[in-house]
Amino acid sequence: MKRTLPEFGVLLPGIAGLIVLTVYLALLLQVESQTEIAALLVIAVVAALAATRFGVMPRIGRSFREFEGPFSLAIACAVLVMVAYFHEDHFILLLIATVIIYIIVTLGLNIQFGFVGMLNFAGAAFFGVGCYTAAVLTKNTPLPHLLILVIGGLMAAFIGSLLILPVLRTRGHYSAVITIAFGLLFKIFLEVNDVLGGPQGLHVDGMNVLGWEFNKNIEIGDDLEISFYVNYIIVGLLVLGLSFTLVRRLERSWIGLNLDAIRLDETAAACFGLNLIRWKVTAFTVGNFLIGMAGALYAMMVGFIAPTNFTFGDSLIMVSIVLLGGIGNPWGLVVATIILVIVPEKLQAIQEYRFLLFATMVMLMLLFRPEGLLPRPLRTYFPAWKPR
Amino acid sequence: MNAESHLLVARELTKRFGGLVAIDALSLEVRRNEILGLIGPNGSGKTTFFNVITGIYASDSGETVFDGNDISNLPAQAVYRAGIARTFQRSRLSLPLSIFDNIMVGNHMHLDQGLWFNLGRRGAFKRQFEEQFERARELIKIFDPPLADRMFEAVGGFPMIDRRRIEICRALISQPKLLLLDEPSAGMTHEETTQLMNDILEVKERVTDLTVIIIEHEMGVIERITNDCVVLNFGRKICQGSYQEVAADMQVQEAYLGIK
Amino acid sequence: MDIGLLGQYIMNGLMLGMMYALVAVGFTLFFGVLDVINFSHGDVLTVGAFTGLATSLGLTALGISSAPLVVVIVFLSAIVCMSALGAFIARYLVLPLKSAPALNTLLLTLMLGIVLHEAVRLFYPQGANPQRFPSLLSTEAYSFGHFTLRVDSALLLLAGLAVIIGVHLLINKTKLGLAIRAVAQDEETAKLMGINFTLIVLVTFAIGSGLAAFAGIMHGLYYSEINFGMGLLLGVIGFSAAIVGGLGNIYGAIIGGFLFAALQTIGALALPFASAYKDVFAFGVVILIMAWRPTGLISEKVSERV
Amino acid sequence: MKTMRMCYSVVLSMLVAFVLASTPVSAKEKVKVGFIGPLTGGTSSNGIGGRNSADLAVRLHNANPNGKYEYELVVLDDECKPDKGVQAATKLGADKGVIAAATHYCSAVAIATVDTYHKFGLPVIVWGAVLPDITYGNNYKEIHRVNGTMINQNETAAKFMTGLGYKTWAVIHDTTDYGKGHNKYFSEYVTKNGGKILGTFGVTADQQDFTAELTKIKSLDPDVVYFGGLTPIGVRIRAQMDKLGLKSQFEGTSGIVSEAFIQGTGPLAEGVVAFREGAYPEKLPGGKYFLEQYAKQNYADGPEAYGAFSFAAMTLILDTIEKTGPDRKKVRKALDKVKGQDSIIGEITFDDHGQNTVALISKYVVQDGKWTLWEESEYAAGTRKLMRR
Repeated sequence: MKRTLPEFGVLLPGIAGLIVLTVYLALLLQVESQTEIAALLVIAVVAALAATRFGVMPRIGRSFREFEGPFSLAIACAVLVMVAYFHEDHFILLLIATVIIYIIVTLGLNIQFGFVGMLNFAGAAFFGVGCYTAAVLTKNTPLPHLLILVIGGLMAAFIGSLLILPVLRTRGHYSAVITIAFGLLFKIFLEVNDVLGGPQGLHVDGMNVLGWEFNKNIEIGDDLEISFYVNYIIVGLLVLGLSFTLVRRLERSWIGLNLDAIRLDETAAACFGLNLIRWKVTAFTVGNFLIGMAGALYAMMVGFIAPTNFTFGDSLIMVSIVLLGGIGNPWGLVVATIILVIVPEKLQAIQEYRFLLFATMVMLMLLFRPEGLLPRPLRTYFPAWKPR
Repeated sequence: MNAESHLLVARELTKRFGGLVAIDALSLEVRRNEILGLIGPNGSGKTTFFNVITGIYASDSGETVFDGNDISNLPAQAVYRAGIARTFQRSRLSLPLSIFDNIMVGNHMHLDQGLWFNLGRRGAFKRQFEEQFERARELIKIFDPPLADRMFEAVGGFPMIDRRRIEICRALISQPKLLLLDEPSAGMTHEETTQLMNDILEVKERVTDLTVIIIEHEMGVIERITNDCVVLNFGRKICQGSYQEVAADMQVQEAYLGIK
Repeated sequence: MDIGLLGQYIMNGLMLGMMYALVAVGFTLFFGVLDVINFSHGDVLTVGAFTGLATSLGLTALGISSAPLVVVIVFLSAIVCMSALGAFIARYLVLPLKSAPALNTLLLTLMLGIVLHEAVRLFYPQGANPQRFPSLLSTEAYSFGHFTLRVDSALLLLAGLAVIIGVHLLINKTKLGLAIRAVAQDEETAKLMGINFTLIVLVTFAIGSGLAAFAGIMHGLYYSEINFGMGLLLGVIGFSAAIVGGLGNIYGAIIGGFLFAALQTIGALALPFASAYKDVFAFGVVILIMAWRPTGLISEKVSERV
Repeated sequence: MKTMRMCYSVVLSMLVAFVLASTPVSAKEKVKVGFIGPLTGGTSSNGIGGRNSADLAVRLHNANPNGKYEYELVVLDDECKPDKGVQAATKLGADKGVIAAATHYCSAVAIATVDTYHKFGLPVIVWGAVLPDITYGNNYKEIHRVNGTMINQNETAAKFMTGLGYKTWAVIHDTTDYGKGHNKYFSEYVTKNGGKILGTFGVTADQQDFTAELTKIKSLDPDVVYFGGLTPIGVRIRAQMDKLGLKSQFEGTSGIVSEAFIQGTGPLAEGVVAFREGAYPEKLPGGKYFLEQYAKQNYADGPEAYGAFSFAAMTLILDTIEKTGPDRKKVRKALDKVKGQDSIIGEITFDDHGQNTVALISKYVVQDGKWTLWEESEYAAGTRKLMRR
């Protein structure tokens, strides 16, 4: 394909946007004074509003849509550049890793909730299944840790399949209550069950791939010490890359179409031969798999898990991210996750008010902009494809 | 009454909702390649008949034979695969999806639904996608050529007549043997209805081996496009014949005059 | 088992069941008139309990110490305030989303619940800590073997029963109840009959939220302690009870409430290894019931127009 | 449009540069030290008392003109939840500016965080948690503790209660390591001293309704209900015992020795007994000095039972930094060698696990809404009587 001038014109806003965002995030992560952080946040809001007002957003969106592959790689590189810049700053790197893991979780929820329309208010519970799987397996088995990631996902998918029968038999509110009941049941079960550590929680060993200790700082020469979180960021990026590709391909295929059709009108979908059960099970299972896998990675990274990590409130935050980002749009999830994870951590003034602010924000969103920050665009099967 | 000449045969079909008998021992035959009009006052069981045939409701008794096979109480998916496609009285397109997506929902049985095909083999998928895109475009051109250039726009932005066309395309794309049209003229002006009926007749001409059952209130439409008519009242067939025969029938006049 | 002990278990179960039933009735009323789940209900209960506590503290500060008077004022203030809050929620948060997908309302009310209990946590003095709820009723106790009957518990149970009977009469014997039932049946027809739809919705939300306030005070008096997080579990249990009973049906909700309490009590009794598993057991059974009867024990009418 | 974005970024960097430049420069080098405790939740009164006491230590040091550094106290909340504690510990550990910290009132949290401190090499002194394993369950050189463990506490409790003539117990404990530890050591010592455990009940930390457990206990009819857990559920259990007419003596652990317990239970607190390691604040060697200084700062809440330990821990940290300079490794090594160091809680000596030896255990009983030393109470004098005595 020859690069022509108009293509460059399409590309440019995206590149500029990416650079500005990277620099901005690096700044935001770095500064510590509360006034500076507040100023940066105000600037971001103003810039976002201005960009929308002057039509910059759609153009950035277009670059990303038409050159999604290159841009995804570029974003991964941008993250790595940031990681190199902050190489010894544990806390900032921990934040970045947390964002990555949360994006994987919300991608999973997005398949369930954004595509096929199944409510899952037990996201934190499936995340917890992954976490506990990792805790138990790292301690008691010699299984390779990368395999444990996959098993964490499989366990979440398996536990999910126990729920699938009641979920399939019920509709709407009724199936919502099943996931809510399950989420609570899961947490209470962990608290009363001694084998899994009870309310005390469990220690989880760090990741170890082929003898490479993930929990040790990487020392190069005498002066250069790289935080151990970098290990997790790299694995996280790989898993995220795979998950993102999976979700994208799923959406841009007949399966994605089936899922949408079922969400929008089950009766009509059934009249055109769509096997509702097959696609719901697929979406629910794949979604839970991603959530569980993210959980396993998270557990190995933080090294300690307890039932209070997996409350109903946490499930709600996960659903809120999907809603806030724009239901069904994976890029929206990325943006929403960055906002919801980083801002409260940086802005200490609001830390205590975090839940209150989240909840208020989501309420306002539902009342005034139910489609989210970045609404999902129409499906394009092949973004750059044009009919002959 | 043999399977050769009749595409669809319903025998003694009954469907009750609680105490209400929506269709009552209804027997009906549909000949191949004809357009059958299904008429009757509101609540006479026309749509219920469609819903029972297509497997949305299970019948309480009776049987349905389609193309020589018993399809009584099969699930909706199996009825579709057997070759029956339908439209709905209140348009049930997925408004946030594009024209192409909506049509492809109807094309389910011609699309490869394998996980690996969809996720792993993007090259093969692209070939199938392009092939099906052409089919959809050809089909919609019959109805309205300008629509063919707007295949990737959301259906919600189109007027009612276009939505009806898209809905009929969604039903036709799977190349069904039997097409069930549930009041296609609802919510449209007289001119739009005429246009739409022209489209339907054109399709009928181009596609071989297509049988249509149409529910309609506008007698003009029935007169113009149907070969045969069945009149329902209180879930029973009260009359069958050509439009002229039916129109002359006393019972029919009563049923309608009673309402109107 | 000792008959006195059995009596004690039954008494414990009845108290729990009464609270659950009161909450569940609220859920089912809201669903009846508007087909929505108001998930902030549990937290309205919390706010109601805290309103009652604040009132009682205020009365003490004013030097009013006549116990019966205090009890009445505490109940009244909490119920009135929460009814107003309920109507406010209906008017400004739930009704505007009437034509949006049901999920949006569900999420909105979930978030509202968080806002309510977080507000209590952050803005009530020392709100993060459990608060002692004063004993306003007689603490006299009568013992029959292992069975101890406290006057306050018995009074609460009777009051709860009276409230439930009151709601039953209101719904079935009054004009207002008729209007509520009409709206629940069919909104359009009710409007044609000249019923002020919005008003009825507001009134229904007020009634339901008032019931939650009542349950909240009851909770405070029974456990002598309230905390900002008490509404979550009560809300979920009340909702489960309403669902299990069949949403939209008041008797279903009451049955569901007592059933859930019975499950918990039986769970505590029958699982000798760890009574702590009683909630796991109860929620597990709820999920099984849902799988068995997807629309609840007393099924609502499901009909979809195609 | 893109120029506009560029403009934004330029403005932005200028703004940040400006704010950075305007930060005032202080004369002394700034050094960050950490404090973690439960600042919200049911045990927050103890956490806030500890926070204030640590803050007091920092203020006194900063007021000293001869000090080499100016200290800044980084305060984090662990909510008495293990996972929140690990998050807070990670935050402190990951912040390289933080040199050392006084951490944790709740044992369940402290035991969960020790790995984290070791991972980041952050030296800490535990100021309130009593579980033995926090220091003895590992070989981490980063972990030290100024207060005693629950072993001595339960030994004294068992001897004392059997000495009063009590024969049978029902044990309720929370299922964290804290409650389980208490259950283990108390059961061991009480059996050794001739008492009998009739039943043991594990409960979760946010359980609301205990009527099922208490009804069972009622049928067992023990002399004493022993509760190994913290204030919030302690309050609930005491209140619900009364509701069910359960008239056994209520005995707690150091976890309920707090003002919040008395406020929460009101008149029902009367006659509750509990045990705590270390002396009554006023009886401590430097207790008077500490309480005077504390009062001068006008904190809204009192120092509570463990304030003195928190003050001692923080003072020890600051003294060490003054000696070694702000370097985690050096501070850790210096702390490991502490022997016979003078403090308001008496001499501090860390053994090879970083554990200070505190021999004295205080026995408390609630009398007229106050935690009173048993020896000074009317119960000991015989003018008031415990349940079933």
